[in-house]
Amino acid sequence: MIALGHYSYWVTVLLMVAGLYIVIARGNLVKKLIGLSIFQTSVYLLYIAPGKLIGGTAPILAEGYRVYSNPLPHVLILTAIVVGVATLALGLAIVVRIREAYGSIEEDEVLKADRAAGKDAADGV
Amino acid sequence: MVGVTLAIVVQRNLFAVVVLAGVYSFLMATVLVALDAVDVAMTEASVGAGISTVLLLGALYLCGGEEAKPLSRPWLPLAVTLVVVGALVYGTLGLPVFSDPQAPMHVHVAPRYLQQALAETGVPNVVTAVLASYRGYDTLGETAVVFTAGAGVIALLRRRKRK
Amino acid sequence: MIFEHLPALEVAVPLVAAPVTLLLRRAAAAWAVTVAACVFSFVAALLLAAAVAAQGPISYALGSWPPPWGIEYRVDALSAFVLVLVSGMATAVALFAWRSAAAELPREQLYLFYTMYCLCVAGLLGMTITGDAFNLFVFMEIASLSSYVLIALGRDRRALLASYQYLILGTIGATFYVIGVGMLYLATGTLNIADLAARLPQVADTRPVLAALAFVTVGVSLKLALFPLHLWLPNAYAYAPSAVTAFLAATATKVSVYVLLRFYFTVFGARLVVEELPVEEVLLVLSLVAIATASLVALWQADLKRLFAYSSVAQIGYITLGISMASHAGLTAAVAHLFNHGITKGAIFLLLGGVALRTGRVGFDRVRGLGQAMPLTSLGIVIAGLSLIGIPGTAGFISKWYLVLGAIEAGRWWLAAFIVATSLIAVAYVWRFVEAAYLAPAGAGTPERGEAPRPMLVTAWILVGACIWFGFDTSFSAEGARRAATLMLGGAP
Amino acid sequence: MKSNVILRVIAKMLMPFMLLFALYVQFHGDFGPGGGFQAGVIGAAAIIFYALIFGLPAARRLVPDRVVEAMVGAGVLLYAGVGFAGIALGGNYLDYFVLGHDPVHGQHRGIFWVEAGVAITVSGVMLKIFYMFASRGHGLDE
Repeated sequence: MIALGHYSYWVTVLLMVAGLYIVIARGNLVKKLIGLSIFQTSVYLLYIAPGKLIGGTAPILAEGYRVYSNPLPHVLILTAIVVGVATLALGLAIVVRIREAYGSIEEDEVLKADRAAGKDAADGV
Repeated sequence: MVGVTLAIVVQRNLFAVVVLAGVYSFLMATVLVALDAVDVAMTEASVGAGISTVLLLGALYLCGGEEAKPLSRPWLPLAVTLVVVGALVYGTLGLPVFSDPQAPMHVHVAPRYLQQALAETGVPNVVTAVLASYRGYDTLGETAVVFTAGAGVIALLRRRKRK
Repeated sequence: MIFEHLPALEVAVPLVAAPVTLLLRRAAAAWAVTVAACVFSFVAALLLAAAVAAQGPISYALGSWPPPWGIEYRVDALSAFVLVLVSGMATAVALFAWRSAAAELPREQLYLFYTMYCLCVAGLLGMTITGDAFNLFVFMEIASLSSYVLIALGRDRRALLASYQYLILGTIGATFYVIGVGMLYLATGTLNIADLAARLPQVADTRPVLAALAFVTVGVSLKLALFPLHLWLPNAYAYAPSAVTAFLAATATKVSVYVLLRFYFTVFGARLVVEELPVEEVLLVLSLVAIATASLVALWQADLKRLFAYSSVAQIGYITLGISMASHAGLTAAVAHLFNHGITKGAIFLLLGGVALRTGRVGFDRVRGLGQAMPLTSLGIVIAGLSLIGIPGTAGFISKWYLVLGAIEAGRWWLAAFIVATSLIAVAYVWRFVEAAYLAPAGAGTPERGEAPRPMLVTAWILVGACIWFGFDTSFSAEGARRAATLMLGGAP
Repeated sequence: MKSNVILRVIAKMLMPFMLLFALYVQFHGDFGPGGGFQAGVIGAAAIIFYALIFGLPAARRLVPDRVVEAMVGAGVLLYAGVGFAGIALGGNYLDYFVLGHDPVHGQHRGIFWVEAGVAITVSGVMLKIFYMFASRGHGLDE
């Protein structure tokens, strides 16, 4: 029963770590950002799933309904979604600039380019 | 949804990943409707599947769409994520079970919104009432976040005049 | 009448200044608006601090909705103290940026720099003053997003990568924080910090609360660059524009420390954190490792900005060390060091900004003979460096004194010895600068004789003066810190 | 895509409906799902759609950069301005009760203007970001 009652949490946890794994393990800068947004998206479920009451309805007051799901998490998550897309937009803008400056969006290649440039600078002085 | 996520993890063609991410967002929106969060679902569908996909495709157009190489050292990230799984499972096990009307979140703070919002604000959609009035300051902050992103993208991508 | 609204205006004015600068589209006008907003916030913060000292905590209900239903702004001894630091540094750096940013940024982007700067100030102030855990997240994101942009505006292309890495780690940190707050909400049903504090004891020791503590700790530690989560910081500081480095070093990590303090001692309560969990032991070990390694790494840096960035990681270690003591002296040391290190590092990075303006880079090869070329700047760096070490007569001494006192009080002599010993490493890296600037002959990269532009020099020297002033007059810094410590440990402020 | 007559005609027909739908979402937010944020996104999507069919320059003629940039700032100013209005009329910051002749009416008015501010900033930002990304590839920046 406990396992069943917490089913919604398990799904959340799985999505969350899949996103987190992409962020940490992947070297491609765009893919990292996608992983990051999956990680953020999964948090939505953590907030919203517990707010649902079986037999309840969406929190729009109307005649004939008595049980509503909890509106507060909805509000918080609306804000979180907006924050998520704002982060994504900024991240992509930075990636575009990185691509223009380095010609690559693979993390290790960019780092390699930096190291090479650093050596040149050191030799030059 | 879990399947789509795993596909995103293994797929290396970034265009496919972006499309999968869009699919993921739509599935998420469906789940949210099932959970009675219609406002959130609507936002997630338009933002996750709409705006994000457009942005990602735009960025890929500028950056090229193939992920270069497979993982090199997967063990450290795997270890980190496993620790996080542990902490999450540990924490969530103590949370109230699904749809428990006696859970603290249902008996404190939120009831006032449901009972009083119509009388106090005249708005039957409680989500709107809380968003714009009770927690209106959060929404001002949220608008400022959007503004930050917009002004930030202008600052980063405005083409400099070459000297 | 305006006075009672100061808590809201403190944040709202810089927040409104941001779109105004965007619409003005002129760098000079944007700068004027920014300075005006920062000065307003600084004055408001001083008034609030005075009011709090006189009559106790102030609560302000935004939208007139009573907490916990609405969002509350709450000013107490601790947050007022941090507000003064943040808004004061914001004012100093804004004055400084007039010449510095103009020299380092392309003209078309200059007004946007001020837009971002206003947002960053508003975000940090909002994080400090809010009494609502979720509102804190929103303002954290305003501050973070704007600081990513500010860092990416650096001239070096490596600034872009530094900013990207900070964005990834910062977002993970913020998401961890949201997870933590979510668990607290599910366990208690409220988001208001005071309400959380009141309701948590009933559910303390349950799994969600402990997990929430872990997530909030890790999330905030990413932001405050606690070892080993500091990896984003050196690059971000090294490649950001000078004014940005100075502002972020003086305020951003400090506000994160504040958030940690707030959660440990107000929300979770000292009893849960200190007595029942090994949080203090973990924090102690991490702080010691941070101080030792970061100080040593700093010794080998070829670039002065990177050197002082690593030194920041070490200094944050001192602050968390104070927190880990969880005693009155330890907390006083932590809060006082937060303030003293803020002004010290602010002064150093501002002066380095002046050097960068004249030499292009701040590598050690460029500062040889700087004592001759830029005597006032060099002298300022040395004085601030002394404060960093903790020489008596400087601000840094006061906080280290309390730290040693806390260690001795707890009967940990070895810890007191450790603090003194690691300060010697700071002597070594400050000496490296002295050696290069005063003892080495001028090299190829040394600039012609001539100081940085006067407005920059004057603002930087105001902070250098503050380093000395607060070394003698401790009525604000140490007294404020002591009151904040009393408040955190549950006494009357 | 620019040459396809069917697409162009359908796009022209759809545009007003999309914008109308955005307005519906905006003003119906009190009663059903929706609100300023969603309306802003849909409104921006309509223009983005237009840009995809008719090309970026056409969209920029329809909604010039300057207007978009002004929208980005104006929305936040409007929202924060409502907050200051609350203070000016004797309430707290963002206090809507004092905005109308009776509290509920004041709430209505406050929520209306606040949602309008959100919609303006959101649509402006989304559109601006799209412009920035799209023009980056063509070298068509201002």
